Amino acid sequence: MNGLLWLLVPGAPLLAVVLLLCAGPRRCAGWLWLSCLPALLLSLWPAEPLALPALWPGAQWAADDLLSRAWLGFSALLWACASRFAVTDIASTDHQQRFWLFWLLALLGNLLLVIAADAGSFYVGFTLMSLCAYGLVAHRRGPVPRQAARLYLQLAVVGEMLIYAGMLLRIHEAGGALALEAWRDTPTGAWTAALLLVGFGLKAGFWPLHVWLPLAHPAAPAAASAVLSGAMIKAGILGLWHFLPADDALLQHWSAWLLAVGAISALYGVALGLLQTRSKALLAYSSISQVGYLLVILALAWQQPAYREAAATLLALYAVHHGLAKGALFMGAGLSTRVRFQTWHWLCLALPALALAGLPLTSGAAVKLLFKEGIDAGNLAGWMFLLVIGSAGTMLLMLRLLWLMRASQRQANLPPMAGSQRLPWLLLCLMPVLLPWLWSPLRQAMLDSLPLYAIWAALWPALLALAIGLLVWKQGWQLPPRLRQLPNPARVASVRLMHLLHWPPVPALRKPLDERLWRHSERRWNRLWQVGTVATSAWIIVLLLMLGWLG
Amino acid sequence: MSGASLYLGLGVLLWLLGLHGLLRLRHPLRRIMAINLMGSGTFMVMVALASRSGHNDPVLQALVVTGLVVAVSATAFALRLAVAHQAHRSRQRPTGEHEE
Amino acid sequence: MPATELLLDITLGVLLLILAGAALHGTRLYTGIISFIAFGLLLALVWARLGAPDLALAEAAIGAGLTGVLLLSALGRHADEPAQPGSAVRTLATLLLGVLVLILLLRAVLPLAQGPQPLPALVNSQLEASGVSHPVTAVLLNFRAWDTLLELLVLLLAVLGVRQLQPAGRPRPGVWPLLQAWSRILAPLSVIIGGYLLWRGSHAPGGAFQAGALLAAGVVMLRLAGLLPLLRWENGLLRLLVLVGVALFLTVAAAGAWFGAGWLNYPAHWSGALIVLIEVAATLSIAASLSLLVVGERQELGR
Amino acid sequence: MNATWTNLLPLGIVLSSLLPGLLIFTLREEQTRLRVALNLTGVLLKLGLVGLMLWGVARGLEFRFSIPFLPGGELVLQGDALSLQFVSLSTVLWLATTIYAIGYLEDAPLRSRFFGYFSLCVSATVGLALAGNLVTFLLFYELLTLATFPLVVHRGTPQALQAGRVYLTYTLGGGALLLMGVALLHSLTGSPQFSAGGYLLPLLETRTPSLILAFALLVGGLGVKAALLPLHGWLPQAMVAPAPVSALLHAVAVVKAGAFGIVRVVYDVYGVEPVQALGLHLPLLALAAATIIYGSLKALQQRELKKLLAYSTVSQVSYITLGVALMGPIAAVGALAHLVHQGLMKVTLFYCAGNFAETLGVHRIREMDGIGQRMPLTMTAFTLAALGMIGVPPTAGFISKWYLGLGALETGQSGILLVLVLSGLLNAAYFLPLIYRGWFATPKAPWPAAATARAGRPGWRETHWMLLAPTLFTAALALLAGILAGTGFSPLGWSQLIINREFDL
Amino acid sequence: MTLALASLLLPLGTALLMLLLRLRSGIWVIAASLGSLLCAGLALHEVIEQGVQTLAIGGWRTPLGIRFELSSLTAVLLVFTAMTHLLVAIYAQHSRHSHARNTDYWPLSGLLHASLAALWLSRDLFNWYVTLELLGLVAVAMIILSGPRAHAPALRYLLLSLAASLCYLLGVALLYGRYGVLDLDLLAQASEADHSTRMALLLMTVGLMLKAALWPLHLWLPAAHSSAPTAVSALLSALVVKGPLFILWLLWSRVAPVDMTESAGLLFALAGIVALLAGGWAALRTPLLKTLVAYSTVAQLGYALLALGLLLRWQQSELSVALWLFVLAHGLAKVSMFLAAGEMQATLGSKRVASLKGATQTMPVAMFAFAVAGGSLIGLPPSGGFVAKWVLLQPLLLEPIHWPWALGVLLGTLASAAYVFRVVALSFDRADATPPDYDPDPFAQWLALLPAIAVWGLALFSQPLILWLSEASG
Repeated sequence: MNGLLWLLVPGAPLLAVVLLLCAGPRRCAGWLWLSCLPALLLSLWPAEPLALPALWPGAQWAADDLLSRAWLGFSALLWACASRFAVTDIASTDHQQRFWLFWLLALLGNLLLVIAADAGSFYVGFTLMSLCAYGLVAHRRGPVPRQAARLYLQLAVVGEMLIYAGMLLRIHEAGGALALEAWRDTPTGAWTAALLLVGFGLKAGFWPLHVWLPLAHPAAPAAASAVLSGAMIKAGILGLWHFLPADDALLQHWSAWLLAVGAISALYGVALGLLQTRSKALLAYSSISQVGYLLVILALAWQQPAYREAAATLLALYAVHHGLAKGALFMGAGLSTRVRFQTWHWLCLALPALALAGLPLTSGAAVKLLFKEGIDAGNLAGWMFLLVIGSAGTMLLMLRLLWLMRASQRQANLPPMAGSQRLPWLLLCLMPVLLPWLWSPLRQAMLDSLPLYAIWAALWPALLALAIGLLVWKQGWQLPPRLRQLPNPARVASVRLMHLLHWPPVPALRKPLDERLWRHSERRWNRLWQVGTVATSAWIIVLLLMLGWLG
Repeated sequence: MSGASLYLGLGVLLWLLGLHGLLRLRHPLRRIMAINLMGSGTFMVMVALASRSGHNDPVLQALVVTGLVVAVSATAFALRLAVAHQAHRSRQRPTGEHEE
Repeated sequence: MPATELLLDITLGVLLLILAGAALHGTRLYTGIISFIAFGLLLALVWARLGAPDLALAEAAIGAGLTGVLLLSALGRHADEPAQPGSAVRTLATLLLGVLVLILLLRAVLPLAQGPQPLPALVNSQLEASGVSHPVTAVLLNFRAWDTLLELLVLLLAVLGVRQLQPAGRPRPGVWPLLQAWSRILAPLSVIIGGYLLWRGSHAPGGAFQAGALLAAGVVMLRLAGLLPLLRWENGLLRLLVLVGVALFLTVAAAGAWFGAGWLNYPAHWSGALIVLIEVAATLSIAASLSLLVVGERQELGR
Repeated sequence: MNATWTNLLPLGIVLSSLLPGLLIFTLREEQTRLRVALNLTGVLLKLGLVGLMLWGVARGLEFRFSIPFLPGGELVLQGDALSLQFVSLSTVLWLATTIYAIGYLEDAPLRSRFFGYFSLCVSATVGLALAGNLVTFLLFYELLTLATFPLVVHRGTPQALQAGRVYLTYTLGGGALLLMGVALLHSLTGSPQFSAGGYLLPLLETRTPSLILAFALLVGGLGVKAALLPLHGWLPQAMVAPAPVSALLHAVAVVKAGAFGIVRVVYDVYGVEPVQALGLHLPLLALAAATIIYGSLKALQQRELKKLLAYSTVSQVSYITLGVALMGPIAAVGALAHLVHQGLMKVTLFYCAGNFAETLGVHRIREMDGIGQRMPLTMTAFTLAALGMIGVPPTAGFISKWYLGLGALETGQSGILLVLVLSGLLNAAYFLPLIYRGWFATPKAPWPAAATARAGRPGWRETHWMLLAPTLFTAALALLAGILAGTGFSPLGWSQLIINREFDL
Repeated sequence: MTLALASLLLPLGTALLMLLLRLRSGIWVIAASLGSLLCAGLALHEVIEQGVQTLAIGGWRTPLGIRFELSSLTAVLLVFTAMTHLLVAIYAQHSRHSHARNTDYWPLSGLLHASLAALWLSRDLFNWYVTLELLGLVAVAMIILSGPRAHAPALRYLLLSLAASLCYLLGVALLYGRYGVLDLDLLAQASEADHSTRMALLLMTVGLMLKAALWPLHLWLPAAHSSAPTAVSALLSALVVKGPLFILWLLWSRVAPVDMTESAGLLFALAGIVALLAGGWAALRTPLLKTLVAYSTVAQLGYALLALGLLLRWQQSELSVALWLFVLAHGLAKVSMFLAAGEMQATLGSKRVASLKGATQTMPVAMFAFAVAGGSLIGLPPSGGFVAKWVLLQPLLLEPIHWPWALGVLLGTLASAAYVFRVVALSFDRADATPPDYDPDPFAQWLALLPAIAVWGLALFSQPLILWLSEASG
């Protein structure tokens, strides 16, 4: 198919921007989701790679492997659903045009980075997405969103700069080559790898670079949280995948540490998530936990170059699974505070939650199986129990989520759900169940997870978690207040940084020159010369004549 | 010591005396006299040089004549200027202007 | 050199120095001026002593005459200066510096008592061609005539300069009868002597300047005695008198250039006559200018 | 020299603004139409001529005009690729700024004088760009100082005068240093034409101290205008000038003249090899890096919008110096591209600041809260340019930083990468709050109603169209220069061409 | 040679005729200056064609007679003198504020012109003495044209000028006593480095420096030049002080024995640097406008002194090109500056620099003239001052050992920039503009601008000029 079709991917959001500016948000907001359509279609029927010499150097767009296509597809789907969902979500707020502008630009960036086949395009898309997401996080008024958005932006900018540096180093290492293809086999330096890991890590939000996530998600509108958590933070993982080489001694060396970070991140997210009292904060921690798994996959791929093919598939599946499920959950969390849930709403909501916990017949079970294979492939059998703990933890987390959402339903006078939100949300909720049937790679994995031993292996941690949950509920255990109000050093640091940057101007150093004294001495000096011009000149003549003694 | 040398020295001495007057004296008339002394000293040096080897040097004497005319013209001008300045000052004095 | 002459020279020198010192440092300005006039007279003697009678004549007419009148009349305008408290340090410093410079200058001057003198011989050898027989006049009006022309311009400029001062109308003192009587005798005398000097100039000491100075002295005397009518600057005659010397000189020079002989180059046989002509004109101009310089008032010089 | 059109074209380009400028001086204040007509005629004529020359140079034609001047140093105007880059920038921005200034100064006093000097200023800039040897360069460099001074003090207020004095103190001092440097080189070899690779290589062994001193003098002299670290003091003060002047000063005329001069000196007078052999690039590099950081730090402390922009200029212009001092082809491309990019972005920022001040009376950063609702288009332009300054893709600034960073790595100066990152962070630290205030903060007080004719509704009529159109034009250019960097006529593409010729790649 | 003489005689004859016939109109002087300019130009052409020419006045060869020499430098100086006079005369004729009406300004300026021409042409030590006296007297006479207020500075100037003449004359007497000749070339052939010669040169130098107002003997100049009428100030600063400088240059570069010139050169050069700085500083601080311009003359003469000193120290004759370029450029620039300053001072009704506030608005052309002329003084390209500085800098910069001198030039440049732009910056003060007392006269302002344009035009003409000057000094 004609490569020029790729131009539609960023072109459609741009067109939407123009429409928005011309017609205003009230008239066209409902149709903006259509701008994801070209990307969705192209993910299904990809076009030929497109080189664009007129743009920034090396620009080249394509999506020809599974990973890219899957990524493009789920991103487009998630964004489309979220777009539709957001129309109602933000209908009552001010500055809708601003919101939609940032929304579309972030969408543009996200899609662009997915179809990028060169570093420049990736960076362009990545930055556009990162910075425009600020507008989404900061959409609501009030100090809390402002602080959250500020921290987000500070870290995003730092991340940008680190990626910028890492990217340049990488280009240099690759001898000026810009195509991501070429980088796969170029060995990396320690600095490059570190810069990229931290830079992308700040976006991806694995421990310990997660600090912005728990603040930003509750602050943003539900639709924004959905895309932020579902699509955007994964861009960091994608970046690491693309930017760092496949088979590299250094990364192999580091992979043990990365595995550890991933594991900590997975457990940390669960642990902290359980302490949250707001559903969206809990989901944010859950994202941290899930990104930890993604990092583990990356580390495995680096550790076992032979495993890379499988890892790519796993990465694609996991991203799709988590992105869609997390999107649905965030929307649900947002809805739970606004509208009255019916029973079937709860059922729908349970689907993605359970999928995340890895229940059979969902995409969760499929990816968990593949994940185990990966761990096996890495000869890391000892890590298996961590997986079990993680699985149980996730289940607990989901239980607490549902419980929290239920708690938020207690307030009176909640309106019924609007029709315009119902459809996209439902679509996303059903995806974890539907997708394994629709999509062949996932279907295979799901089918593989159906044998009994596998079901049991997937189920018993969940049941354990269920038991614990029941126990807690029955006992009526409450969170200790100390744990409820954990200090947030990141927020404090962010505010400090702002104050530091608004340092008052240093008063100009000006030496107090005593004008009068100066004038006085000058006048005396002048008088010395001026009084008696004739006499002074005559004196000077005499003195000059004394020069005769010199010769 | 010959007469010429004597007058040469005298001329130099007069010249210096004039210069000395210029740097020590304030009154315009005295200064003009001092300058005339310098002139006389110079002319004396020239005339002494003209007469040094017995027969007179007409060129030097002619130069002195010219110099003398120049000197007297300038002196006269200076004196008139000094007088005019003095007159102006005495007219200005009541208003408190003071120069040099 | 005979000792008597040396003694005379030394006496003259010491006298000159004393008078010069008195002129500068005399307690009263009047004393100073009188000393200065005496100094001028004595100087004329020295010039004569040094074999420069032309100069002696000029000095006598100027130093004693014109400058004296000028200084005395200026004195009437000036208050006596306030006594200056002489600082001992400054005096000492002046003295020291003076001695040092004096030594320098003496070291430079004294060796010159025996220097080369190529020019006198040259002048003598060319005297024939100059048209006059007195070497000083030959130098002044032929060999270095350009100097003399410019010198006349200097004189003219002095007059013009004084003209710019817009001299105040001086209250004319009552005429002094004795002066009037004397001037009746002296003025014609000065004219006669002046004429004589002028004529003499071509072959003996004397010449345009000396004659002019004497004439001017006569005019000044007559003027002071109130015997001379006012000549106004508006009057063309006065201007012509002042300018005629330079103008004639220039005309001759330009004519020389025009008719081929060259700038300031007198035609061979005319040189004597031309020089006399120029001298007459110059004498008139000098006399007019000097007298204007000394006694010119607003009426004569005003705009 | 026979007068073919290729010989006369450089002169024509200089005269096309000089003559209208001189004519404008003679106009009376109320002859507005004639003045505008003269201005626009000059601009369009120049644009046409520059276009012609661009066409010619791309085809390899030679443009050279010369008349005798000093012994060993003619007055030479020549059009090569490098000079055309600067000429084009000046001409395009002159067009925009002229329109802007006409709108800005509507009904202001002394417009004839203003536009007269304005045209002189551009003539001097263009002459400086076209200068074919150091003597000619010096000449136009000094003329530029003189022509800008009346613009800086145009308001005639005590602050303006103070700024003018400071400006003169610095620039004349710099001019004197430059004069010394040029004279020093001239005493060694005369002033031959600029040529790729320089002409001082033969003297490298015998005249080392002279060459080092001359370099120091030249860079010192040019550094004043390029606002290198100890010599930058005039720039923040000069911002009291009217907005179009600041725009021109910061974007094209003055600071760029300095930076362009450094490019010329390093590449076309000394040449890369001698500079490296003498080790002169390292101090220059350190200086540029220090200036970049220092300017950003100072900008961070400012409370006034234009002052902040001024310090930002201090920082940004040194990118060019930095790129030059890196001494590699990639960095040089970055430097040359930044010459244009920075011009486009900074001119936009100053236009915006002028629009804010002129329409709403906003001068201080504090007062910018919520301005995006009242003047969305201006604020959009501001945002684009500010992001470009930070180096956010896909704006023009990103392309510069990309090439500069790569160039630093190429030449082994990895530390410079740190400087770039730090500077990017600092730029973000002072620009992002502005953008935040403009878009997200709530205004402290309602905006003044349509008190003046210029204050209209948000949107196309948010301010006088002559103020808005140039702003949007340059902002669009700044964006396009980044997005379409790969095309041949983009600043990047043209810089690549220059450097290919320069480094003989 | 005839042409050069005509260039001398035309103004002289005109002046005498004007006196005789009581003509009061400046047209005559303008015509004479124009004629003189034409003759001088033709003379220059002649010299370039035929080389140096000499004239023995009256047909008497040296050592007996006086010799005129017409080199290309002399011819250039004649042209310069005539041109300056022409420009000033046109201004004086048209300006309401020149003191030229109903005074002897016109004949005096003619005499000044003639005296200068005589000085440039002459090569005789004693003849120079007479021309110097002429210059001094004419200068004083012209200064007092502005009325009784100028009497005090004029008197000081006259006294010092006389004293200086007598210093010079004593030196001439010593040289004559030592060598028996007065002609420059003959002296140059004969001179030896003994004590008498040294003292003679020292005496003459002191006298000439005093007359040329070279530091440290400049004290009389600011008061004298600033109290003169505008047109006179212009002439004095542009021309009169250059006469003694010419003699000084010839004396030291031709007559002085080589081993003396080196040490003297050092002193001259040092004095030049000090003059640049001290003059510049004084100009920067003075509250009066014309005094500022006058101090700038002191400072600018420092360049000439520096060039002279270095020329003597290193025996590099190309530096004399710089010297004379400085003289020419400074002359024209200073004319413009004084005319503009005088015109503004008279129109705005105050002598103070501070009264120029807003002058760019009230008197734009005059202020422009001031600035443009100032640009040449600073040495901004492409002005005459720039070319001069350039030529001066070339040998200074060539050898690292000479660099400290270049530093001096740099400081001098900065100093002159400081005082010029002190005025220029003030004139842009629109907030508190001084209202003019009279209607500004645009035509007079344009006339003040003419010399400034000429000095910038000089730069474009610099190549042949440098050639001629270097021929004269080589």
